[in-house]
Amino acid sequence: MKRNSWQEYQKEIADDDYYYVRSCIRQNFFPGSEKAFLDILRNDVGKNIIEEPMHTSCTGIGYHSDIVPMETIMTVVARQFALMTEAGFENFTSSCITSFGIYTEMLETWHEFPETEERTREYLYKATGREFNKPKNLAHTSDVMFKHRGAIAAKMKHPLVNVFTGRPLRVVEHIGCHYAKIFPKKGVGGSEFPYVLAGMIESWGGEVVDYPERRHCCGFGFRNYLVQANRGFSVANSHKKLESMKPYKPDFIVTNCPGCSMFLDKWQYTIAEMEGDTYGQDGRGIPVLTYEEMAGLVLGYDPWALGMQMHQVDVEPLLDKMGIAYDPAAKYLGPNGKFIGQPDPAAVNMNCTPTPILRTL
Amino acid sequence: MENIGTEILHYYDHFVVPFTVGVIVLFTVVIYKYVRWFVKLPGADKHLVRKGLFTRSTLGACVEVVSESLLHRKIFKVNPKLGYMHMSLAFGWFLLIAVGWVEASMHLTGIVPLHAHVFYKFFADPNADYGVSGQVLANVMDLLLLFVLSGVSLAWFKRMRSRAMGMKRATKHTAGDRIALFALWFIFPVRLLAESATSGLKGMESFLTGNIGHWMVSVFGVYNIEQFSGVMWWTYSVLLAVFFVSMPFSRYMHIFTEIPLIFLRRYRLRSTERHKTYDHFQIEACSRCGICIDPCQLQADAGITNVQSVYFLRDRRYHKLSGAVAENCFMCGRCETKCPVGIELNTLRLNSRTKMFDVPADGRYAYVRGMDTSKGEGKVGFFAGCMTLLNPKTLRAMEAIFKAAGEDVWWADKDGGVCCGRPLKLAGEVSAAAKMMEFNKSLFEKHNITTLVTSCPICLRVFREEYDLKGIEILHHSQYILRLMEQGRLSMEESDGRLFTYHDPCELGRGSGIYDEPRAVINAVGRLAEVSQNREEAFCCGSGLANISIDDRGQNKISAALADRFAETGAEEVVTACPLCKKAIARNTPLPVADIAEIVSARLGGRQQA
Amino acid sequence: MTKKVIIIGGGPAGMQTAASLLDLGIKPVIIEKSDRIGGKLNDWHQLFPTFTPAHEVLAKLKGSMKDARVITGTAVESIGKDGVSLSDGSTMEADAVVVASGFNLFRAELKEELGYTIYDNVYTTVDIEHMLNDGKVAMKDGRTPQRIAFLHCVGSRDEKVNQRHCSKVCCVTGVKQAMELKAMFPQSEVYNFYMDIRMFGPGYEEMYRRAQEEFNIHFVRGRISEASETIDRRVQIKAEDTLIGRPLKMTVDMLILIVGMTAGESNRRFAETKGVELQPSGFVAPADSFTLNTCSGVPNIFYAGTVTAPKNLGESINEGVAAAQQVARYLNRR
Amino acid sequence: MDFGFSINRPRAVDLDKNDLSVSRKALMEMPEWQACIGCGGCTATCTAGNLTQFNFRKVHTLVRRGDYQGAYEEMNKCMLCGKCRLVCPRGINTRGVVMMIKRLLSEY
Repeated sequence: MKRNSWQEYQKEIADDDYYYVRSCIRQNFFPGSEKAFLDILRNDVGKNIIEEPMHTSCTGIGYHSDIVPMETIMTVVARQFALMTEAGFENFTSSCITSFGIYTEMLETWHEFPETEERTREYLYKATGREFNKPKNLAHTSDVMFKHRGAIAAKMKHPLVNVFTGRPLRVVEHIGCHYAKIFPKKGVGGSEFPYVLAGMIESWGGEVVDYPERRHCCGFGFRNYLVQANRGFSVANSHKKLESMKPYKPDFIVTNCPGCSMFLDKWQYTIAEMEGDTYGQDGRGIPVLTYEEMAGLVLGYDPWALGMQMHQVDVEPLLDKMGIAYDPAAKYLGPNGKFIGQPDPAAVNMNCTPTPILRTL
Repeated sequence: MENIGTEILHYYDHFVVPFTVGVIVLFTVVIYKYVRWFVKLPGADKHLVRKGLFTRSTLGACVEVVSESLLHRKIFKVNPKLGYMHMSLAFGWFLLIAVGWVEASMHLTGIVPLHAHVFYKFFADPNADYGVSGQVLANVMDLLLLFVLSGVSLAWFKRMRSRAMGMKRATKHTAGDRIALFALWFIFPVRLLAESATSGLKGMESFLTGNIGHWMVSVFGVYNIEQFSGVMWWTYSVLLAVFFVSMPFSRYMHIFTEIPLIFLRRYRLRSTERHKTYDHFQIEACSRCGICIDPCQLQADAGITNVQSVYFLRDRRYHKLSGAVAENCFMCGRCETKCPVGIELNTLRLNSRTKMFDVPADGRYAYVRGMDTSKGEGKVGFFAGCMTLLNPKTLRAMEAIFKAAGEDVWWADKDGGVCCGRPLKLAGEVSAAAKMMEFNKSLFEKHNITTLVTSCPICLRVFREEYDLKGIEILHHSQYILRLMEQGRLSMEESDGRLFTYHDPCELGRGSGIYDEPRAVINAVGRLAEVSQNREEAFCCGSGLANISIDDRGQNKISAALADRFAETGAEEVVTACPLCKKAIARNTPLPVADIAEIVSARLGGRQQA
Repeated sequence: MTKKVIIIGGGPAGMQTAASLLDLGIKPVIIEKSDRIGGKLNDWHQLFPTFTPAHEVLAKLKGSMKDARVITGTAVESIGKDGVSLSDGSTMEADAVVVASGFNLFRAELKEELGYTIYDNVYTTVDIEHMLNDGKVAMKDGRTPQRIAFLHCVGSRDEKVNQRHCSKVCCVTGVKQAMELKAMFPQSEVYNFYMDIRMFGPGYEEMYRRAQEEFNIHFVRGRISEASETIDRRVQIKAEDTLIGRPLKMTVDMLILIVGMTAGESNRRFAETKGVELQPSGFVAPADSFTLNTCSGVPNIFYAGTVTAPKNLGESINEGVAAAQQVARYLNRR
Repeated sequence: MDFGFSINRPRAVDLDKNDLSVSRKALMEMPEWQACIGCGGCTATCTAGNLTQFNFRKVHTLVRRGDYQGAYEEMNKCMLCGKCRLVCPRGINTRGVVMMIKRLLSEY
């Protein structure tokens, strides 16, 4: 892979003191990931990061679904920045790719059309009495993780290496469209050869799979999924990607976008049910990880503490390959030890026999 | 019985066996074929035969059989040398058989078997004196043999140098044809040698075989000639057998098949767009003389040499017809007018295409149902046709003519209509064509027109031949314009004496027999200088719709070959009466090219009308 | 009195200028920055539309200017009123200067999405000329290509890489190479993806037609917008077949980018001289584009060849003749 | 299980998956067909196209790309009138193309 061109697309990422904003949907889909991010940054990398409880949704999904007007979203974004300013921070980092795209878009709009920024300041002040400074540095949380990939590598417990063969794990990286396709210069490596996840994978011992449909959208696309009649189009996109990566026999997929993690994982179930097509080793699916989960596993976090039981595709084969010890009996037990429910076996993970004790619970 | 046996054996020698077997095979096969074809004819055709049997048609057929099958009058007309060759072979051989029969019947005694007639010289009694009649008959037979031999030598010569026979190209033949041809070439020379040898040995007198025989004996001696004569009679019999056996399977089947064909044709049987067994009579009546090759412009101008009618019929007869051969023909009809046997070449080509390409057309063209884009209320309908729509000058000219004549016109397809159906039909899709025809017919009927004028000869032909438009007169626009002129409805400027030349469109001329009306119109507005080959012999423009497979280069070559012919006339302008011809000619001719309507509209008196 | 004329650039235009000046009794000096004369003609294999070997034309040019003085390995840094300053720090006086510094080839790497220098089997037309000269066209791993795609207008008519102009000769180059490769690999399938086919020269359109009809080369109207490498190191490409209004995708063994002409990199330096003006495309602007194509705004600076615009070889050579005439006229008048 | 939707088929003409054998055969028989420059003259003058959605240029281009679905039915809309051939600047035997598509693709 002669892709050195990513080096032409570098972005500045703050080194410390981050103001952190969450994603709306990830907290449901992958509840362990955001906590893992904060833990890793604070405990493993030793950085200062604040999570302000007053922050809200950026309303990006509403915006992209044509129900939130431009002025409204600009004001909401301005309010987030006001909270950051009030907290005394200058570096803004967002957990969600859609939000990251929104923040970038609003800042660019304010830059190109200063009158819109003036108006936003006025709206915000009239509505909340707040004022704001624009962040000095805006980064997606995957950028931050990328920035500290070396520090994480230094503490690595389970490199991305197959313990049975000693060879690097083959990893498909998938970047959310709004990370760099809207503003290629705002992403590490640009939109053609994004390096943000690839950099982590390579630093932690894995091998990036470059497959033909690498740049293709996962198919979420807001209205494409939100309207049931359009979902056939949505799933077709994931189907195309999975078909394209199939011959490379990837060990897992890692993404930096809430929607992509969700759809590349859950659509594998749908595709298996609809067409009987299954992917991955022995047809047990290709596990889809968030980069926080990937970092967590590398650093030796407990997979169930990372929330990996919430995946549609079982992650156990991957854990085995990485030589990570886990307690099968604890998979569907919450932190308080209570059974959290368990999905029925499905075509996509049929070969993964459910734990018999838990079935009886 | 024993008597008869002895008598037959009296005229027996082993060498007659091949001949006898050959004759039996020949007649068995020929009769089997004819009976089968006749039995399978459609009832309507059989009815025609019954109806015609005892009429003058039969008499006419008999006359035609003599003039065509024996004398080959038509070939004579096309090419005298070739005619003589065919006549000497066919008529000469016939006379040899007939006179030989008389000779044998007169001179041989008892029951004379067939072979004894044929090999008369061998079985003749050398000691018997047949008097003057015998002398005369022997010399007549020699004369006839000489007559046939002259034809044979011409045939040899033709093979070697076909141009010398007035033919640019001779037919390429099949293996079966070559065997039969080989046999035919040698039958008569061998007969000459066999009869001469026998005459020499038996001392029989006659000017040809007698003299040659005496000379042979005197030079080579009795013993050698005896040996030689045995070999020659065997060879002669074997050659006859080979020829007879190969005959029904080769082109020589035409010798017999032309006879029933002449009768059936006299009884008004015709081939149609769909195959029937009558086609076999036509196909097997083809002698592969190759007269159809020279008139074919595909051969002469475009270098396409495997599609001409002779090859088409050959391929079809032996079930080897490919789509490519069936499709590659303009159906211009130039070969058909020249065919000495009068085979319906276009119709046979068409029904081959039908067999290959026609599929049920149910549900096709549903989109035309209920459509009506016509304009106007008149009783005279004008159907421009698809191609005329690409010739707006013609369309404008017709408009001006209608206006000048004060004609109230119903415009069937001024803004585009439905195709007449003939292009589909020419491609073999007759079921689909029927859909188009059905649509247009009902459109004409709905608007109650009494006259239908079209400026496209392709449409004209299908309207006339297939539409069955009762109560509607169908005219080509050249006919219609002439009628307006004759009725004095067009006030024209004085003829300015401009010199025009005229191109006969195939579909209008050979296709519909309209030659004079366009000429009359041209003469009314100027002067006409004819091209060297016109009317029935006119060339095709190379754009004909019937040819589905020719490429543009081929079309262009054919069109280019015409250009000089127009220039040679010294004319200032080329006139034609078909939108396709007009475009094809204009492509290569530096002279202006106009539709007949244009030259008329340009000279309408009192230009205010135009 | 001997007049001194400097020709900047020893490519075809410069060589012809020298030859024509020699004919007019003027001995010119060619300053060539590379170590040999001939310019890019050295790299080409056969010339469209006649498939004439490039070396034949080069030999003719060389023969006609062999009496000219040639300085190689030296670049002209700037052009002054009375001469030029050279890369070795020296200056050289002249009565007239002919700028025949030519063009640069578009750097296909800039169209990153097409994967040149990233994927194994993405090439430029220049690479193919080299391969043809070496006598072996093959995939990276030496295999014979079964499916080849050419992409027209790479670095031409493309706002995204600031190349708004048409490079003019790439269409015919792409078609020529398609024919050469098809002739070399008759079993292969060759596709040309184009936005327009601009066959402006004599015999070009006829050659294009032969490519379609006789060589069965598939022409697809639509630009390849994305290329990716497959597991077996082939290239998957995506375009729209705009004539059917549907996206089209296929995997090819070789993707060949038909690269265009960009303004020579020295143009910017030369334009520091007053009277030498650049067009928006970066090519040098002639004094007027009808009657003074080889003249600049400075009386003793002249242009020849692709320094002013993309041109084909014949046009460049003709401009050499024209520039020499203008030089002689200028020198005689003085 | 009924999801209320199914996976959309890709709209892309996929030259890796399309069966190009028929198109190859056709182009071998009629090389001039490849000379089409997509001017659309045929479609503009088309008698059938005047009355329906039939687009000869588009259908025959699809066939060249190995996309045969529905081509036979579309070509059956043609009336074979031959106007298209008269206007084709590249001299393609368009009627021949129609006939060939019908002959080769009747089972698609």
